Amino acid sequence: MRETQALIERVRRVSADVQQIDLAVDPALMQLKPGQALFVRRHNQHGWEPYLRELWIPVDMRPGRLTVEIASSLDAAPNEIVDVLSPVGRPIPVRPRIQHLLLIADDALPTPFVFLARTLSGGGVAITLVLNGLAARYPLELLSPEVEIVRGDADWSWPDQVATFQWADQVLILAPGYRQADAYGRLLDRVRQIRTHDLPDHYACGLFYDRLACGAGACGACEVRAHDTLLLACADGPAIDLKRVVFR
Amino acid sequence: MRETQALIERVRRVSADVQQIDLAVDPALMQLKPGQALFVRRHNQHGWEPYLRELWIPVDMRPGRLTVEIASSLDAAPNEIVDVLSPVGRPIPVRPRIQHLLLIADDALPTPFVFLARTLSGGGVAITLVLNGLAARYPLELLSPEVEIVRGDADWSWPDQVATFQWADQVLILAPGYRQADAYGRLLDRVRQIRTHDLPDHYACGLFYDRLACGAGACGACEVRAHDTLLLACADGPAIDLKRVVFR
Amino acid sequence: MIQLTRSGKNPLVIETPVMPAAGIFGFDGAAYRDLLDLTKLGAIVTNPVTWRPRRVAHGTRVVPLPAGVLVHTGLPNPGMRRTIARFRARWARSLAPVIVHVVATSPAEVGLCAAALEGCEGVVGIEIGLHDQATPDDIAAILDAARESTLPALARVPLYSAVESARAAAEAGAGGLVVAAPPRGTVRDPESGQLVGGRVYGPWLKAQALRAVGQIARLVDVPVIGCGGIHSADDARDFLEAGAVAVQVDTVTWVQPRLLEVIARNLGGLELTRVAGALPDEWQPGMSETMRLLRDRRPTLDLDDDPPAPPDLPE
Amino acid sequence: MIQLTRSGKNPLVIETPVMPAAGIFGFDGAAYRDLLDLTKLGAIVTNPVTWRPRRVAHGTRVVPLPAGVLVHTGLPNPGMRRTIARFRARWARSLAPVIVHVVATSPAEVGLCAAALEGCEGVVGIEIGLHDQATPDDIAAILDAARESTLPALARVPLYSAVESARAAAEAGAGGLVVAAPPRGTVRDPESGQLVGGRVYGPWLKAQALRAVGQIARLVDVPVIGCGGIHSADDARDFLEAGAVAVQVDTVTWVQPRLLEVIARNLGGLELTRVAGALPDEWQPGMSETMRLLRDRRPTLDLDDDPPAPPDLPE
Ligand SMILES: Cc1cc2nc3c(=O)[nH]c(=O)nc-3n(C[C@H](O)[C@H](O)[C@H](O)COP(=O)(O)OP(=O)(O)OC[C@H]3O[C@@H](n4cnc5c(N)ncnc54)[C@H](O)[C@@H]3O)c2cc1C
Ligand SMILES: Cc1cc2nc3c(=O)[nH]c(=O)nc-3n(C[C@H](O)[C@H](O)[C@H](O)COP(=O)(O)OP(=O)(O)OC[C@H]3O[C@@H](n4cnc5c(N)ncnc54)[C@H](O)[C@@H]3O)c2cc1C
Ligand SMILES: Cc1cc2nc3c(=O)[nH]c(=O)nc-3n(C[C@H](O)[C@H](O)[C@H](O)COP(=O)(O)O)c2cc1C
Ligand SMILES: Cc1cc2nc3c(=O)[nH]c(=O)nc-3n(C[C@H](O)[C@H](O)[C@H](O)COP(=O)(O)O)c2cc1C
Ligand code: FES
Ligand code: FES
Repeated sequence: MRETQALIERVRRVSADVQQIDLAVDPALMQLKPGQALFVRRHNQHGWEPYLRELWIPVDMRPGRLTVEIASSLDAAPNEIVDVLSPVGRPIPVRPRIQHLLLIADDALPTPFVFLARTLSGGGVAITLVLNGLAARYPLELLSPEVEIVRGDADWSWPDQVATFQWADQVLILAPGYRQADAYGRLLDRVRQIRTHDLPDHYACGLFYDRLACGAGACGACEVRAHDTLLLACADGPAIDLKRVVFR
Repeated sequence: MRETQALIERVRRVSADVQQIDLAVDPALMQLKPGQALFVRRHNQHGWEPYLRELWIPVDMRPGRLTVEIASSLDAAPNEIVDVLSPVGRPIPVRPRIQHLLLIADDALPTPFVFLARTLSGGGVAITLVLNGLAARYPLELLSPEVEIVRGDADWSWPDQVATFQWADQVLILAPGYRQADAYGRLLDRVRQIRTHDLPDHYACGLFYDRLACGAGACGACEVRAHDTLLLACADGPAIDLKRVVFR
Repeated sequence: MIQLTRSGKNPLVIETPVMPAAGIFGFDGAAYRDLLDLTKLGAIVTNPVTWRPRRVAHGTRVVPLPAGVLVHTGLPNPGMRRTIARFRARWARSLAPVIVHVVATSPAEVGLCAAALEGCEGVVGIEIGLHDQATPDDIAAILDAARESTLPALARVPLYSAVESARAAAEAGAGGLVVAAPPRGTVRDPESGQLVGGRVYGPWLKAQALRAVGQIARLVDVPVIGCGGIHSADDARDFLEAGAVAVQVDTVTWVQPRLLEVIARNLGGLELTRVAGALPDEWQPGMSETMRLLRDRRPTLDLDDDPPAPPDLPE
Repeated sequence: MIQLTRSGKNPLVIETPVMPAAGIFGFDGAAYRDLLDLTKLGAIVTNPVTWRPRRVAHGTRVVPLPAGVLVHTGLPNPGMRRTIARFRARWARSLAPVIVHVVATSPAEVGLCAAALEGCEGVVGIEIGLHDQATPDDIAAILDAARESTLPALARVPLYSAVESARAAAEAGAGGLVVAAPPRGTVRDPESGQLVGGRVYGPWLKAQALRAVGQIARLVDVPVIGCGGIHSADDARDFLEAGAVAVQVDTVTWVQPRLLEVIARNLGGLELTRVAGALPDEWQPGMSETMRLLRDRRPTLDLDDDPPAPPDLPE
């Protein structure tokens, strides 16, 4: 993890919920991979409020600039210089020779999938994104046009669900913090029903975003209870193989 | 004391230390007299930092606008709406039929004298302002041109000092909070040496500015130790007759 | 109706569970008469009063903190006899019932203060400010002395020893408890450059005070008034959820006087929204949230007449 | 050289009076390796370790506060034996001396932890985290158990009972004291809507901790490390003026990691200014103030080799 500065070049309000920020960044940040995020503090903060850093999630990268997507409630203005710790987290582990990727945004805005989808759909991977609840409020024009959108119900059903799972070479799921155990446990059950014999590594991953204290793997506050070893959302996530996770 | 809103119309940096702010205010505020101030809180403050309200001291009043002078370190931007409690304090008690007023700014910027001088010099009162220490950094062009400026030394001497005191019908002194007891006690001693018999009410007043908590006369934190009764800088000041004050 | 002291021959009952904390509001609320509607308050708690007159503390009295303030006044007051002489008529006409805060300097002086307040019209109770170092024996002696008057007595406990002091005060017969007086701190005064002491206040204090209220409400069988860092109606509701029957609002009254009224209106059952056609002067940002928040929290709020069982709070 | 524990056969001596607080920096400082220069720190204090492994707490662990944060981790750690197995080699190569924080779960477990740490290269001391409810007898038993190792032992006392716990720890033979562990609080978690508990941190905590340090430094004859709310080199200097020999920096390390280094450089005697030609990477806003501030405060700083007599601080 390194400390750099970034300059806010442009701020675009893209929906009631989110805004996109174009950042001029240190060249080192152009190495970021989908899944990795920035841990940001403003320079012009009044005193110590807010106190903790904010997690800014990249959605696009072009030469010389990085675009992140953050809640529209946060203040951000062009020409502001921000202080960045990065990278937070590891690249999302995409399975080798993947052809069909299933993404599920369960009542959470699919921001963390956007950069991944953009990267992979260029490489010919077929991507299906299931949206339900809050996720359906996301402005779909911000996603790569190649992504197939499926609208799910609140009760976690959508057309051809079993087929979707059978076709998928990998499944990634995102739910808000307080629903993760429930949603991710449910996904793992479904996957186990469908693929009874083999469950290769990283076949079903959950994205774990917790409120981060240090963001650096030091404090242990973001630990994800796992069978084998100590896993930290900030240092080992956001994508964690659900086979490793202890539910309840 | 009432709560109103004011709009910042113009911000002028007038020296390294101070800026002047033109405010569009509620008509009720046009009744303010020299000595009375505003107790201000920003609307756009982030959370609770800074916490306490700021004291903004008027320096000029024209139809529909009030000009205040505040430290240049404070943020202020045009079009901002601020929340105002006012008035803090009482009008400076000017003695009846006054002809010659002596003002002393002892190592403090003379902001609290500016509005008074402007008001009285229009009415034909001759005003002498003694400046020493920090006070000498004040941009004199902001004072009424009729005010006679005398530069004092750090050891509290200036040309014709005795004569200045003998001519004066009233003396007002301003020093920073932590030096008030010292400076105001010394002034009272000088005055008593020169006018041994009569010391009419309000002949020698100190301006008491303390860090205010409530600003409303409720908490007692700004009490000025007095011989006779309880005096509060916020409710009974800023000008307090030095005869009433207990020094040490 | 909110009962602030135990049931018995003379319980202290108010209509709205919100009042200013001692030291915030002056001796009679006159300073805030034009800034908020005093009739909306459950009570007015006076500045601390001692038997003998006290002048303001020497030296620094107010120092800004990150999101807060250190205050050290030295408890200036004209002494109980002169306080009564000066404010008796105003208390009789007060727009809200008056609770007089008596500093627990000694049992004898508390007894004198209590006796002197007997029969003052408008005064409905005494709040006794316990000293930081008060032992259970001190507390028993002080509360015993307060029986010099028939006025119901609340004991205000210091934060750091809140649980032990509250237990001692409840056993010694306190009618009710105020939890908690703020902690002391040492800060550098930027003006004099010296380290100075005093009590520290700010919104972050709420976490410490709320924990003490939760612990004490589970422990004692005496009504508890929550106090410390309340800066919104939501903050105040958190104290009720933790087991308090009412709250005291402290330094935010200085920063935004109207917030005291907003909190009192909210907790007093006035659920006003702009949409519902409230008078503009009755509307404040945040007010319209009241109903939604109450609805969201229904599962944890006991809306029966019985005092809610204090929930099992995390520590 | 700064002596963190009493003189005797095995005092703990470090070069710079600044270190991270337990729980802030991980078990070996690796998380901050690329964010600050670890060689500038007086020591690295590890995350809390228990004899038995502990998982992270269930439920909410981090809640933002006004100018601060509530943290409740549940002290996750792999247990002392696995901690040693995993970090022993790194401690031996550590860029700063290592002090291992041992949670005072029971005297027996503290004894096992102390014994296990004996002979770990790079480990120069043990810091014992006393429990909030520890009585003087508990403290004596725990410090006695820590003698299972010859490593010097620091006792970390909780804020609310800091004075009594420090007195008990000093009498029970603690080599040094860390004043203080932060207080607990209860806050509403905005995500779950529930009231949750944990320890509270932020710059406002400094006032409370600094007062405790001032009281304890006057009371005991044992070196004191100040801890709580330090967010600048000036904050740290205030603790030294109040009688501490060194400081621990807590949550600001998460917010602005470089500040830990800035504070260590300042208090370590590196009085760098841009003007004086410091390397740009050694310069931070505020650094150039060092010399001026030291000069301003000269009258109250004792610059002799003798430890300064703790000044008479206001309370
Ligand atoms: C027993 C005792 C004897 C003292 N003797 C003297 C003396 O002889 N001479 C002298 O100059 N000073 C004396 N003091 C010192 C005096 O404590 C301090 O000057 C003063 O206590 C500090 O002021 P404070 O605002 O911090 O009040 P505190 O000491 O903090 O308050 C004492 C009690 O009053 C209540 N209280 C105080 N302020 C507030 C407030 N703002 N809001 C609500 N409640 C409040 C609290 O309930 C508290 O328990 C004495 C104090 C005590 C307690
Ligand atoms: C004696 C005891 C027995 C317990 N038994 C169990 C049990 O059986 N099962 C269970 O799940 N939980 C148990 N707990 C609960 C456990 O206290 C809480 O989950 C945990 O203490 C709360 O975590 P915390 O981060 O607030 O640490 P605390 O309880 O606050 O910390 C305990 C000590 O560790 C040190 N410490 C902790 N966090 C930090 C930090 N961030 N920085 C520096 N020092 C720190 C402090 O010195 C402190 O004195 C026990 C706790 C204690 C003290
Ligand atoms: C989640 C949890 C939190 C605890 N927190 C504390 C604590 O803060 N302080 C303490 O002294 N004991 C704490 N304990 C310990 C319990 O009070 C009790 O001593 C311990 O659980 C052993 O008893 P038991 O296993 O029979 O419940 C905690 C226990 C648990 C399970
Ligand atoms: C300025 C001042 C502050 C005091 N603060 C406290 C205090 O906070 N707590 C306390 O118990 N006593 C306090 N006291 C009381 C003293 O500890 C002592 O009991 C009191 O002064 C009576 O003794 P003396 O007059 O002989 O000094 C204070 C006294 C003074 C003069
Ligand atoms: S947030 Fe501290 S370890 Fe992940
Ligand atoms: S500032 Fe509160 S009485 Fe003057």
